[in-house]
Amino acid sequence: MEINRRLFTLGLGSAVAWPALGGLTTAAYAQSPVMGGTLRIILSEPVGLVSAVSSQGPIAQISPKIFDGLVEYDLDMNPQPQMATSVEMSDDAQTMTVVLREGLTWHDGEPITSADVAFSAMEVWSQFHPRGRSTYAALTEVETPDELTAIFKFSKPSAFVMNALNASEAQVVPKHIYEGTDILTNPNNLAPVGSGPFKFVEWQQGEYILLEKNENYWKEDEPYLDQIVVLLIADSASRAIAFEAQEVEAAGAIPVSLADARRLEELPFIEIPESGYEAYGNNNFMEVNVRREYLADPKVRQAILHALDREAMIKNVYFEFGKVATGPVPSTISTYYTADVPTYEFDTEKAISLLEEAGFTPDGSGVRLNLTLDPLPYGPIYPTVAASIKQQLAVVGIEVTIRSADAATYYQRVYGEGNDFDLTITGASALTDPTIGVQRFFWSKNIIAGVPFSNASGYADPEMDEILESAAAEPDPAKRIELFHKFQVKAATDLPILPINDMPYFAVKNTRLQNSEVSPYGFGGSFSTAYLAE
Amino acid sequence: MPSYASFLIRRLFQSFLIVVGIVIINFVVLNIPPGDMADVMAGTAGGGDPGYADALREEFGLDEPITIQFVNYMTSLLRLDLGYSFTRNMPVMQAIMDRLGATLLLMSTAILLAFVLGVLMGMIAGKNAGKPLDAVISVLALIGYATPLFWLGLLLILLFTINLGWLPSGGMKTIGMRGPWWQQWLDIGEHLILPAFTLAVFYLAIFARLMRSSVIEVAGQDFVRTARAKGMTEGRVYLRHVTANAMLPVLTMLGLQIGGMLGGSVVVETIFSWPGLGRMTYDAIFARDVNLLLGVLFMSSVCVVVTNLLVDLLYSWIDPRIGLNG
Amino acid sequence: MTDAAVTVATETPLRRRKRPRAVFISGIAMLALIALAALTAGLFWPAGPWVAAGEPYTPPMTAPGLPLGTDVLGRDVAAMLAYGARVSMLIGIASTLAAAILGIVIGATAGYARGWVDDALMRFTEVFQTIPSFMFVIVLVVIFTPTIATITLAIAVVSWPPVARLVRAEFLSLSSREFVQSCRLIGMHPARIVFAEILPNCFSSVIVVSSVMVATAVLVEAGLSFLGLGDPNTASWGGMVANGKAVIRSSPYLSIIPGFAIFVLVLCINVVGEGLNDRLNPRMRN
Amino acid sequence: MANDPLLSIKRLSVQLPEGGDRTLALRDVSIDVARNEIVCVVGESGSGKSMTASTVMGLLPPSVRVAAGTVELDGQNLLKLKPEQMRKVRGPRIGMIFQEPMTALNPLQRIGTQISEMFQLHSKMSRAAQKAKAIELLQAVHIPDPAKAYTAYPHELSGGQRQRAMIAMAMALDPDLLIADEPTTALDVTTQAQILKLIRELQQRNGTGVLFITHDFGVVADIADRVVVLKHGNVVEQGTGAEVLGNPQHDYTRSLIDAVPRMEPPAYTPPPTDKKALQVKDLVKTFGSAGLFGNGRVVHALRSVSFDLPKGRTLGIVGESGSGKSTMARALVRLTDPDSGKVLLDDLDFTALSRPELRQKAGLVQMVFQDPYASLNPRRKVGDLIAQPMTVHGKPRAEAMERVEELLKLVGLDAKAMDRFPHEFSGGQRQRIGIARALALDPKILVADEAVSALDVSIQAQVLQLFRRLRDELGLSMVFITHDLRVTAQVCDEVAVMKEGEVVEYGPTARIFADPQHDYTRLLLSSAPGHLGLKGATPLADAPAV
Repeated sequence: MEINRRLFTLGLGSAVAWPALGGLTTAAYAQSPVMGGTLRIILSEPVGLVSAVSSQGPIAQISPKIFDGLVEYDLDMNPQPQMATSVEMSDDAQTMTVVLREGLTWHDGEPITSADVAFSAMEVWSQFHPRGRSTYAALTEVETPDELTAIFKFSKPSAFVMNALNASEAQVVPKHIYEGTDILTNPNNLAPVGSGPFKFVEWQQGEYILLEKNENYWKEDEPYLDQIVVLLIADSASRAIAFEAQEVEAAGAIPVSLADARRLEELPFIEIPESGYEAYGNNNFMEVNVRREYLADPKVRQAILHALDREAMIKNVYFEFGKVATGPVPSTISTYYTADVPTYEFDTEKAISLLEEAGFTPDGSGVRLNLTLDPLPYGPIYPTVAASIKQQLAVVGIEVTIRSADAATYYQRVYGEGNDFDLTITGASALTDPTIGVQRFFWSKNIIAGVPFSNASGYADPEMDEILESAAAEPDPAKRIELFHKFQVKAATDLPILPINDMPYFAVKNTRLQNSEVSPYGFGGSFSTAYLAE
Repeated sequence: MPSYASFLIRRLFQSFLIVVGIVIINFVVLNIPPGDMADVMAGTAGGGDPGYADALREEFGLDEPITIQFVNYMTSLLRLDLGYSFTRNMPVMQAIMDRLGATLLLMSTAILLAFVLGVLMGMIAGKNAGKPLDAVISVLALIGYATPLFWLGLLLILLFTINLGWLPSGGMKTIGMRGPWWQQWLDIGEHLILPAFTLAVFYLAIFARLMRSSVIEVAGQDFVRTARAKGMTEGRVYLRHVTANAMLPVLTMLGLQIGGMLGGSVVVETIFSWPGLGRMTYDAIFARDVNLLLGVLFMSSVCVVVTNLLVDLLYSWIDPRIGLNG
Repeated sequence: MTDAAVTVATETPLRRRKRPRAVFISGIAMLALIALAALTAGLFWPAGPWVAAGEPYTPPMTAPGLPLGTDVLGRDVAAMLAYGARVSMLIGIASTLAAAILGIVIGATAGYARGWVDDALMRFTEVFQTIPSFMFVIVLVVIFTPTIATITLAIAVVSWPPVARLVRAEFLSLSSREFVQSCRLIGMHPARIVFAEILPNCFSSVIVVSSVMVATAVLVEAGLSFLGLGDPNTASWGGMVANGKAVIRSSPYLSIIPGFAIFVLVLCINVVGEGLNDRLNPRMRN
Repeated sequence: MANDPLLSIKRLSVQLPEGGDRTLALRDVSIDVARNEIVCVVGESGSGKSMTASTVMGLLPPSVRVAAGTVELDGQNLLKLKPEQMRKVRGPRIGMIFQEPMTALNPLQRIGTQISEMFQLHSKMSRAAQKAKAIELLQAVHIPDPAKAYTAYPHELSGGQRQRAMIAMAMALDPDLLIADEPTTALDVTTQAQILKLIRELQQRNGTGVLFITHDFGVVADIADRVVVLKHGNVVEQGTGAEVLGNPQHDYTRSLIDAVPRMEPPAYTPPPTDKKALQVKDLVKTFGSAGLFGNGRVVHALRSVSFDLPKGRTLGIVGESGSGKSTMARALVRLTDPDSGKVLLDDLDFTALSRPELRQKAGLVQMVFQDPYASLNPRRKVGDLIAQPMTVHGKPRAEAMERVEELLKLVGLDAKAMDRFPHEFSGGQRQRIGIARALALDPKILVADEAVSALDVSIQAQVLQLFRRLRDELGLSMVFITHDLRVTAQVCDEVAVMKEGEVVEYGPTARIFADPQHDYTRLLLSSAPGHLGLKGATPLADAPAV
């Protein structure tokens, strides 16, 4: 995936440095924090605890509590010092100098040095982190002139690296534990020696993971909590009951069924914040395989969108979470989002006339078109959405056959050689920037067999490529925004992807939990400032 | 006794063949469809670049021809090495052992519950065949036999957790609970009641029905008439002469049902968030973690085979006629 | 030499007494009713179950024409139930039929051929009997993607061993029975002996076992659907329970009604199976 | 005979549940048994003799009830006793032994445990005393190595030993009355003789009264002091053994006694021709195999057996269970393939035929089976069953059905039988159907494997008569396999006596009966019940213990 990563919201070609501040601003504190206590959160069982080797969702939620990043981002994506006291990108964006805080130690007492940073970057991020492999693709070496300084050398300008320095994107791991071992199977991945505010204690498979306060954390008084118990409950109904019984305080990333979320919200001690996850700007959409002769005509795709009552779907399937999407850029990414695009209201007659225009007439039993639909096989929502779509498209004479499958089969069908699908209902995070999170679905150069979440629809349009490539290269933020608005209009006109809804990546929380989401990564933050109110 | 030893050796050899057969079947089945674990890992990782999945394939030996993979798997299996689970990030053996205890606890409780209660109910019904008590037990058994496991689980949660609030809805213990060992055990016991009962009901019904008809059949046999001719009370006739004989077919059935019960535990563990093998298996299937799945199916069949062996030994202990002619 | 009259007198009360005929009849009637509902679903709901019939989450008996209410997508629960009966019965019967045929072929071959063929086939049968069946069904269904056909076949694949063992045992006992030996003596061809003489005498036992298998298959299908492994293009009772599970507090009827339907169907199959057992089982008849 | 009977059954009537073949199982039955006396109750199937025993024991099934009469033991009416009082009668005062010692003993408990249970139930003996007493009892019933038998399970003992153990159990508490319900029917003839002797011995030693139920007049002749003849629940005749057997008053009794095959074979007539219908040469058959996966047990069923069957004659093969006679029968018709040796039919090597050839030649040798219930496919009509051999060999159905009519007539059945199913016929009739089927292919040789042993004596006599007639009318050569010497005396020209897979004696029937050469033949002859003739109670022969 050759995403152009030269551009990023910050530090475009210019050096960025900041003085060592005393930590995050305390303005957000509504009251003085309570020290101590045990926080209980719910997670699906992760496959490990180290983000440096995997970007899996549950890991991204827990790992930053055990490991510090070089930096942490504030809600506006401004980097804040964490392990590093300063990060400086050279003007040519090919040299990045990181200076570590003095006196940092690993949880086992070993000192954290620039050698750890160099090892992590060269041997781990650029080798095993799924995104790091491309983010740090241009990294040639990391020099360590002294114990606290690491100098990253890139073979081409890599300013966007400045936006990937937090604990889940570029996690520094202890060299003394990983060096010379098989990194993917190192036991430390399951029982990590970390650097963050909480220390790993134990992991009872299928039951819980226990973290306790790191007494030697560099930030004075932090973390506030004594321990975090991570309950590994897979079943969403059981999770809901745990919330209700106040056996648990919080869980992120849509932890319960939408119906339960709405029900829990009614409880006085539960809140469901829909913001605080800007880095995960999430949307659900239907990709159309435009290689198919019968789906090549944009009229057919428009007809399909007209036939869908997305308001009703949001009401009944999504329990009024999120809102109807107008295009591939979710409205949560307010910088780039525009509502001023062609829209397709629910209108079955219009859908039918569009189908007629495209030459699809009903056969004896009223069927104009037979299509298959592959729901993304994670969680119960996609199949329900698929059922709803099947039901709605039947009204305009499109007979949909839902094909359920396990993940491997799904990826093979949709993204593998031959792209054996008509429609797929899926969802993706737009991440912090359309170039990273959205471009991949529209760019013709990203039609790559065998890569999940690439351009599966087979949509290839020179004009679209031109817009995307210029946006990626455009240094001027205002022009960039303009280009992305143009992109959204084009996407909504050609419709290789049918937008369904923008879906908040919400957490469910007991109101006692305060100050937990302080970064755009929301529940994936370090929680060093989180506390339980009396 | 040499005949006993040879019986045991023969059975062990047969069991070994069966397990090998199961491994082969599973290996073949799991490698038929398109797609592999690397696809899934690349997918969960959110895409990555084209090299990522290939690098994973190379790392895990998935780029080898399937025959080589099979030979590799079988040779390491002979060393009891079940390979590495890439979704759980640990050796398969460790992943299984972490969960096996919970599943065994659930299963053995359910089996014990089903067997003891089932045999007891069957005894009572069989002894009182045709009377109201028999009718009540038979109807209960019929109901238990027809109730879908998952529905029963939901109804029990609805009643005992949601409406009455008497029992926890899931999990194996109250996390973070500190206390003396007996309190911990009590806590586990409390969590165990609903899932074990849910899993047991179907089998309880089977055993009760089988025991009932077995008791009725045995009660009509000649040696029971002999026992009566000795002048013993009906109670003693049933206790000393009918029960053991009637239990033999129930034991056979017990051996046959172990595999089924393991399957049932997938559902029960899902409903009650029981931290056992079942749920892990279910996830492994979706993630196409072939090693883990093969490992789980291997261990489950070993469990079934071992249980069958135990049942056979129990059977031959009760029935002296067995063992001589295998 | 037993005393025939006394045999009649002593054995009748001790043996399992036949269950009341009324229960058997009402079991059949209920099954017929469910079958009728399944068959006529197309007449009452010609558009199928996949249409919005009313406001989602309409409780039962509150809206005209929607006696059982509507589900999450506003579909008519009664229509779903009727169409779901098709799936349950179809899979129950088809998988049992397939399993019975497979079991008969394997069991008959083993039982008639004896020797190493018997040994090999019985080991093969044991392998399938030892694999935890529900787990294996899940694997098969997931791997080959859930459709009515794969679910049916997967259930058949794990259900045949009892039939095979039964048929083998019957073959072993029947082929040493004197009437079969007599057929060999008059020079009858082995194939004819198998098909014309032995097999018909196994059928009643096979039917009795099969009736239980239908019930099990219905339960397995429901369990699969509950785990989200049903055919997503059909309404199925297990799937309805699974969908209802999410809203079990606000709309418990959505999981209670379809669960009860499964229960009733399985109960009826069992009752009828027992009735058949009373009437067909040779051990009971003699 | 004592004046005051030990057991007195007076005008007993027992009612059957609805749906039985008659309303009363017993009608006005009166039987007395004195101390130190053996009373035989004799009758055919359905006569109600077992029901009598059950009534005395108070073990009637719930659906059967006593309609009238009393059963007095030492003047005490057992029918009026409460269950707990009756339990004190069973065991200490009345002991009982049954027909089938294998099923009458609990297969899961050791013999010793089952005997000791008697003491546990009715005495306060210590465990050690119980064991000592039990071993003493086993000794008294002449079980070899009683201490070992004490710890044995029933399946580890032979049939005769099991019945001895059963007797030891019944006699454990020195009961006044012993009820023996067909105690020797399931046993081989030599074992039967020993058991009868044992019962007589114990009865005489303890002065026990014995109610002995049997269908076999030979046994009656050997053991009865007095005889009661039952027919359809009615007593038709009773008196001393000598009176009833020697001078039966009632027609029914007479017909029963007449039906018992005599031990006197007709005088020998040499075969009319030298031609052999069948020659058997050095037939060997071994079952089982040693080795890792065999069960390690080898049975030599046939060890080099040879004999000839002259044309038009009947050869009897007689022996006890395990003698190899059934394997012999199966080898003759090739249901079993012998390991070595030959069966020659004229010049045809029958053992060398391939399966397809064998099917072609199926008409040469046919077999009549033992069990008239199991030898006919229950799903086919009689006509089809008899026609089948012919249609299998290509005869048109219509033609075959004509022949079926003739065959039915030949075996003494009505042509209407064609359209009915086997279960609609009695045992004797079914055996006739089986014979008709065997004759359908006009075989030269008929092998009858225990063809009459499952039938009541009166029926047996008729079927034997049929065999004789067929041999004479059709010129059949027959091999008649049986355990019953009396049967061979009736139908066989020559006899081969088999023991442990070998023919120990072979010759004309008349000669062998008159002058047996081999010890085993002598033993068989002396063990046959009533071998001294049905002339009334006579002391038992001195049968050696096994």
